[in-house]
Amino acid sequence: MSPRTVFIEGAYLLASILFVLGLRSLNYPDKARRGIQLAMVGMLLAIVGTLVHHEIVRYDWIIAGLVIGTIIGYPLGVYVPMTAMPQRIAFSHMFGAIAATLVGIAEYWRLGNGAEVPSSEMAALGFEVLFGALTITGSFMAFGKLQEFLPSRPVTFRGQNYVSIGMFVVAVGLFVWLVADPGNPRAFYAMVALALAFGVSLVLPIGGADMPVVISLLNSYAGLASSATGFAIGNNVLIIAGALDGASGFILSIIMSRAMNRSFTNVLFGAFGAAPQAGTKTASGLTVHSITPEDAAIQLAYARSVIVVPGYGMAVAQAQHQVRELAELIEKNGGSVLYAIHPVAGRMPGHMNVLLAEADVPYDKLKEMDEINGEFKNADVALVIGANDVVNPAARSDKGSPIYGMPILNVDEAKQVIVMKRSMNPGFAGIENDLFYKDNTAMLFGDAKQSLSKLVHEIKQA
Amino acid sequence: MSPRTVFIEGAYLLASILFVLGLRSLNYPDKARRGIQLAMVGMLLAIVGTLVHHEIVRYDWIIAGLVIGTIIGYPLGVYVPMTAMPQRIAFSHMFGAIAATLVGIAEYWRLGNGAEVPSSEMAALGFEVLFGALTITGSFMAFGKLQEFLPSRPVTFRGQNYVSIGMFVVAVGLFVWLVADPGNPRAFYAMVALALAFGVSLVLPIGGADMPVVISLLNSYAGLASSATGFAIGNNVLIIAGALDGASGFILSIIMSRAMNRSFTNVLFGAFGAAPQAGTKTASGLTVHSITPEDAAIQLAYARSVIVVPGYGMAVAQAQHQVRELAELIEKNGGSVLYAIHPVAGRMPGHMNVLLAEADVPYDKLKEMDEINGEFKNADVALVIGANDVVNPAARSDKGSPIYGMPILNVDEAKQVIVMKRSMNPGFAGIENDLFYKDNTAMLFGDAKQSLSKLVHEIKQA
Amino acid sequence: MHVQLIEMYVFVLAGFVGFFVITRVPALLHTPLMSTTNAISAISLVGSLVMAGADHGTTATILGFVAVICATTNVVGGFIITDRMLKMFKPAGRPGAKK
Amino acid sequence: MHVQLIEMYVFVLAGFVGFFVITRVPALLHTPLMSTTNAISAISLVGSLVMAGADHGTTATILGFVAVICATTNVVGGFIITDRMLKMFKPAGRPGAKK
Ligand SMILES: NC(=O)c1ccc[n+]([C@@H]2O[C@H](COP(=O)([O-])OP(=O)(O)OC[C@H]3O[C@@H](n4cnc5c(N)ncnc54)[C@H](OP(=O)(O)O)[C@@H]3O)[C@@H](O)[C@H]2O)c1
Ligand SMILES: NC(=O)c1ccc[n+]([C@@H]2O[C@H](COP(=O)([O-])OP(=O)(O)OC[C@H]3O[C@@H](n4cnc5c(N)ncnc54)[C@H](OP(=O)(O)O)[C@@H]3O)[C@@H](O)[C@H]2O)c1
Repeated sequence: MSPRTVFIEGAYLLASILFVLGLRSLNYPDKARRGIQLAMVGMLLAIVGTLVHHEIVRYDWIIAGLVIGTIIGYPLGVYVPMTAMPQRIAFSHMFGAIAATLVGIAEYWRLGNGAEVPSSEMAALGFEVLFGALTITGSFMAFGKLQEFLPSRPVTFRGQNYVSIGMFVVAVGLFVWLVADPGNPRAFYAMVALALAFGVSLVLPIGGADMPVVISLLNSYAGLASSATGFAIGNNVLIIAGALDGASGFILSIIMSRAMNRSFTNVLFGAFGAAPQAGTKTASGLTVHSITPEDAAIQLAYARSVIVVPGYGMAVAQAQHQVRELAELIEKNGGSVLYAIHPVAGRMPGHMNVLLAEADVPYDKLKEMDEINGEFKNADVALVIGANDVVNPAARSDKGSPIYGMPILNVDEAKQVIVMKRSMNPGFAGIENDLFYKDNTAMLFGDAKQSLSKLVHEIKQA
Repeated sequence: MSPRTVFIEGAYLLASILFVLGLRSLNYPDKARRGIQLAMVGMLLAIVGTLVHHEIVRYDWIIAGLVIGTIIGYPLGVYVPMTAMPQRIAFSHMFGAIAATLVGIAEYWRLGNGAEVPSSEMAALGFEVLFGALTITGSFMAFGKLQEFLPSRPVTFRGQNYVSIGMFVVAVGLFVWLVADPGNPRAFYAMVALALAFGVSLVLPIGGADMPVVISLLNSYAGLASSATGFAIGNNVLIIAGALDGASGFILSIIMSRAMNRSFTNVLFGAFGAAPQAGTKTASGLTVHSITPEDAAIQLAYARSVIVVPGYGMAVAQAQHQVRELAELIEKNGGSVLYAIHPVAGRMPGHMNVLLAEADVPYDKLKEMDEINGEFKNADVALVIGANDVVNPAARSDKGSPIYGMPILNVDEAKQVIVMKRSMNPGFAGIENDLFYKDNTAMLFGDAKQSLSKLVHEIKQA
Repeated sequence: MHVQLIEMYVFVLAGFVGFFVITRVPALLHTPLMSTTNAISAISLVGSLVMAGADHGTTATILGFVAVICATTNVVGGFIITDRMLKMFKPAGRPGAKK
Repeated sequence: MHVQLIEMYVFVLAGFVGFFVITRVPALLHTPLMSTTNAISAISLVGSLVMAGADHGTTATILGFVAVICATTNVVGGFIITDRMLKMFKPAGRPGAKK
């Protein structure tokens, strides 16, 4: 074994270890940053190891590519606001998938357009371009729907499922054929084209709000594409990194689907089908108590114990900084403030945590559902800021509700509930919320950011 | 790839997966048994897969070996009492290490007595026989000390450390030489002999009570020997199973040494050195309150909340069944009984749990230290059954004590402490225990089994 | 061939590692987790670099070049944004001095 | 040679898996854990079987034969005793009907 091989393989092995350690450190909030730095070092090692590879004869294109990539990547890292994380992630899945797919195509092409590809390698290459291509278009669609330059509502037409399944079956058929007889470029490129089309048709009928599950699933597919690349070119670090990604995306989509009360198969097979239909059980005859910012401010100023329940509305209003400001005021008055974070509050796993962390809320105050649910009954005020489905008591009691069975935050046990939203419109699941009609609930209508600013202003005055 | 290869490799891969799943299920008491059955299936698969190996030409020796092994193994599984687990485990490490070492020697021998062994394989083979041979004799010594046909006290002589280190250095030197030039049978067999001798000298100076740490460490070495075998013969299931064992032994010895307040390096380098020296701080002038079984029975009969603290003495007296009987009586009288299990109570990790489970105590009542330590202050009676070091308050307060800093069970916070032991003799660490002189402590002298029987008898009478 | 078989073990074991590690990431850090795996998945850069620098003809070079750009974008962007996010997570002890 | 390199990955990853799995075994089950790993480590049986059955000369066969005996002893004894132990662990719900 030449010293060069030893160096390369040592670098790859170390990179793999560092990736594992990096992810592992994400188990502990206080070690997470150090861990990501380990993963960065791993990536650097893998790159440096590759650069001395014996097949590499010229560096001009490589350097150009690295420079251009850095120029594009830097702003994507530094300037993208936290509220745009979902589309940001969809966007970069697309980039990752493009890289994997192009490498697959180039590999196929260079081996005599398939003529010199052995069957075993063809299987790996086939997986690579299949997963890669469908992730490219799937991620692009998800990105478009989240960024809203594509219609975010589910786009459906008659027989759509048959078209999708048909494309999938044909693509798999071509794949099998290619493994048996790799030297068939037409079949190969047709397979790539079909996979691209399949990615579009997979995401088209899914609503924008369902995109986070789709994105996680695509993350998992992108990981599998990387693993397949590793098998094709015989590189373990690719296999390992791909498997880690695959596991991560898969687990996150399961967590999300569970917390959203959607079936596992529903997610596995591409979160097919439309968003849950509204089981509109109108709460006619009930009255809503609305409250003025002044009155709400008085309640908050005298509360001993407040639990803040943020939801998607806080993200829309970008109100996280005002939330922290309000909390500090309450604490200055001698009250205690905790935050109850539902696992699928917002539109992305961990969405609320990132926003509140951005506003300098210490993470020990961000409590997970199981930890805080017992505390509501001792709370003077539960302050619901743009959350809706995650506090809907129908999940506990109404068997007919589409969210029945989903674990929710027990805000209704608090002595007083104050809900901030702009209207009586439903949230993501499209259903009525009985919480808003309860006696101990008061609605503070208006944009969350503005309402919070008013509250802060009022309390400061007092 | 021939169908046979596919079958063999498939069986090995599946076996590896089943081993992981089997160990994983040990994370959950209610799934553990199912998990072990998975591991068994994995083992069966690996054996069946191997039996169709193309190199195998005759089955007579194989069948004979399997039959004899089963005949020996069956009684070792069925009849060995739970109290003899430590020596039982030491004994089978020896067997495992013999198997690995003999395979290594046979492999070396068949390849022209080393002449045809490539350097890379020699490295693996060398590791295999080094770790294997030292584990054989080390485990045998540990077995002998625990079974007490060898002196269980530390056997030391002047310059012992130098002899041990010398042997180790020479063995490693031979190993390096062999990797450079494998065709050197004399060096090979000398290395095996040295490793055997090193195993003896490693364990000789260690006291019988320290053996559990030694056994875990040898478990880890045996695992590494298996992994090395896997490298030598190119078999992944060996590598994986070996790595799992290696990790397990390593982690358990760390847990033990931490809970015993011994340094990590102390363990890593073979738990060298003698057992901790007695820092005898005689508690002269203090008086001990002893109590009669009758009085103790009355206290227990009226106690609302009792915490049982078992220790090595319970294992010696084999009193676990009487403990359960007593607990049931107390519960019938309306009291509650919990068990506080210190991580190193007894002489083996999980020792107390196995004994109490054998006596049909449900495992939800066996509480780990961190879980129960806060409960002692609410307990009416803490019943210490043959435990000593794990309840010694010197660990909290006496900086000079050899066990200072070791986490202990806070029995002294209970309203009344009853301690059962035969005398004022110290426990494993050889030090005085101030607990026995406290005002709220009463000593119930005598063999634990007999004392418990008397207590049961008295309470039944009442 | 045999090599691909061993790589199967690597894949399976890495999957297990991923499973055991990821299931223990608290919900608090799920967003950084997503962006980290995003950055790590840009490991396909390794394959792209070889394509772009090897002597496999212009088509392969160009495809490799584009792949290098895409993958690098993810490496750089992904790690920066993750670090930016994690920097924001602070325990109660030392809240940011921001006004 | 290259194969041994990939096997290094297998070893490292299996070590990680072992670490992550074992650290989560509760103290309650540490003794069964010890006897399980004891049984699993008898996997060297796989190597022993080939030695005992292959045509590598009498010495190798005899050594292999002894190795098969030792390893089989561990497999059989180890799994039986572990199962015996785990059978004893019962939750409060259904305590054994033993007298
Ligand atoms: N977190 C994830 O990973 C994830 C992924 C996919 C889907 N989901 C789903 O998303 C939902 C999350 O529940 P959630 O309770 O956080 O949100 P939600 O149920 O979607 O409700 C958000 C509420 O915020 C209000 N709102 C919007 N903009 C606002 C503004 N500027 N100021 C004040 N209020 C505003 C809206 O009411 P108005 O219009 O009346 O203001 C709306 O009712 C769940 O159904 C979950 O299943 C989550
Ligand atoms: N668990 C492990 O993995 C492990 C491994 C290695 C070392 N250790 C060490 O072992 C010790 C365990 O602590 P421990 O508190 O369980 O035990 P201990 O400190 O060794 O004390 C045991 C006590 O039981 C009494 N005893 C012995 N036979 C008895 C009988 N038949 N009836 C009644 N009492 C009897 C003895 O006193 P009398 O002689 O007066 O009766 C002795 O003081 C710790 O120091 C730990 O570090 C544990």
